[in-house]
Amino acid sequence: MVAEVEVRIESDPRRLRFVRAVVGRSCRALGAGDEAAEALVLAVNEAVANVMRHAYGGDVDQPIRIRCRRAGDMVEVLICDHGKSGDVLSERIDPPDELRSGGRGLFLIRSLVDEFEFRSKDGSNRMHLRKRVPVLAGGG
Amino acid sequence: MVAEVEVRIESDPRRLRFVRAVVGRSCRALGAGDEAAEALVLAVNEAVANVMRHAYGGDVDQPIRIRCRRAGDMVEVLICDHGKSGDVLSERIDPPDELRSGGRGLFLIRSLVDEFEFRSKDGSNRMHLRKRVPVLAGGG
Amino acid sequence: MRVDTVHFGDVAVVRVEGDADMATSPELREAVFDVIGARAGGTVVVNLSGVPYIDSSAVATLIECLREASSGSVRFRLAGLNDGPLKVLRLTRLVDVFEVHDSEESAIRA
Amino acid sequence: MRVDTVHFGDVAVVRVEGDADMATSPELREAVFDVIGARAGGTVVVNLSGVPYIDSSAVATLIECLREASSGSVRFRLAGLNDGPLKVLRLTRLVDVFEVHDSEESAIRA
Ligand SMILES: Nc1ncnc2c1ncn2[C@@H]1O[C@H](COP(=O)(O)OP(=O)(O)O)[C@@H](O)[C@H]1O
Ligand SMILES: Nc1ncnc2c1ncn2[C@@H]1O[C@H](COP(=O)(O)OP(=O)(O)O)[C@@H](O)[C@H]1O
Repeated sequence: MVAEVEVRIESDPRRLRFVRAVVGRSCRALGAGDEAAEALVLAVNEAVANVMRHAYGGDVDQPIRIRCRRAGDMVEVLICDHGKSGDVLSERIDPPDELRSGGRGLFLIRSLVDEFEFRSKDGSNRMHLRKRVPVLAGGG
Repeated sequence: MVAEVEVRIESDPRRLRFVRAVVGRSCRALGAGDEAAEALVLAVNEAVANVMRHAYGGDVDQPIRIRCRRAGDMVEVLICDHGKSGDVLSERIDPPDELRSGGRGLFLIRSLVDEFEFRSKDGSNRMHLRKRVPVLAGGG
Repeated sequence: MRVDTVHFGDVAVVRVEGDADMATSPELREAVFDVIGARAGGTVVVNLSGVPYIDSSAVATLIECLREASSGSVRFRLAGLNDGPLKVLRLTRLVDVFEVHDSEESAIRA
Repeated sequence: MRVDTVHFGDVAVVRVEGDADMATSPELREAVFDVIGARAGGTVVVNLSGVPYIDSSAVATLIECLREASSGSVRFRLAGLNDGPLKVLRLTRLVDVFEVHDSEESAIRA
């Protein structure tokens, strides 16, 4: 089965709302229940916000691609940019210090998804987020 | 502003439901009201069904791309395939004969959208459907 | 799509649930044709209150059902059309071709 | 996002409507900081009942507001949290850091 959705935006934070709406509906249409879809929406929002803030350093006109598809018993979302790569995988994953204001994005992402991958290669950064969902009955 | 959604499916009619769900949500997120979004969903469903039936002659494993984006005061949906091209533009647009069972897809499409274009080039067919929507306030 | 058939005297009601599109219309067609085949002289009601969406394939299917019914002297009625499907029948100028009832009950009693 | 401030005696209520995310949090921050600045010794309630969604930027903003309030001796309360935002505060283990009230009324009276 091929059925996937790719959302393309510029790195403007005002696009986050658009991303949440379309990614949420796409994950549901790919078989995620309400809870899994909401978790993915939260996680994707954080991942895309991180790209805007860190990979693109606040530039609002750089391209970001978000692709949603089914991968076995998971719904998978790929977030792709060509900005500055960070050492995302080795960032702290402890619950953030109570009154620190930042530093909660990666923690949230890891709490919300079942699988989390990050790769940088040839100037492009790719984060994969995967969440287990019920097995599809029939045509899905 | 760049914000667009591309849905990719195989030419399996069981994917129509997926297309409707994601295209509907995308058109709304691009600024279409309920009525315009519903009209676009109906029109896109007919256009994609026609690709499955006519361009791909019922093959269920051929690629179809559906791209939704904003184009000025319109929401635009592009449907793209590489199947057999038909003379879609010159097909009859009169209301179909009452008890004929087929022949209503193109008529519906034309009744539902404000602009309708079809082009075949280098083995790829592209249908553009556009519907006027309210002007965006702010970041949309 | 889910299709269930229930019988009330000489009226058969086909209750449909889910979108009726190019993928699911064949199932609808088969169920209704089966009922029509077994019901010469009677009435077949298709209850579409559980159908939020129909496309032109479903419209074509309903037309085929109507023709099949006439040729078998079976009365054919639609009941419980939601706004979306009603709009599609209006756009294709077919509302008046069908006998359309608000509810299953009124379609059975008519 | 829409932000309105209303005053009840020495309590200022900031009513927020719309998603609070990286794009809109600065607006929330500015509104709340303004109110805190003008209200030494009093109470500031942020009514989030019109906010269906918050992300980590909004969480960071609320923490900054809490710190700003403490340093200005202003009591800082959250009211009317919806399920989604409550879940985000739980996940980030911050629910207990804030004084959270079910409704604006109980936050004002407290
Ligand atoms: N997509 C990214 N690209 C580059 N660096 C990143 C990315 N995401 C996170 N980081 C790095 O990881 C750190 C922690 O991120 P996060 O937990 O989201 O908190 P915050 O964004 O508030 O700093 C960031 O400060 C940044 O250095
Ligand atoms: N995407 C397409 N590719 C090729 N031919 C098409 C396409 N869409 C429509 N056609 C042609 O136009 C005719 C009318 O289409 P339509 O009004 O949708 O009715 P139907 O599909 O029921 O025949 C089709 O029978 C076909 O010959």
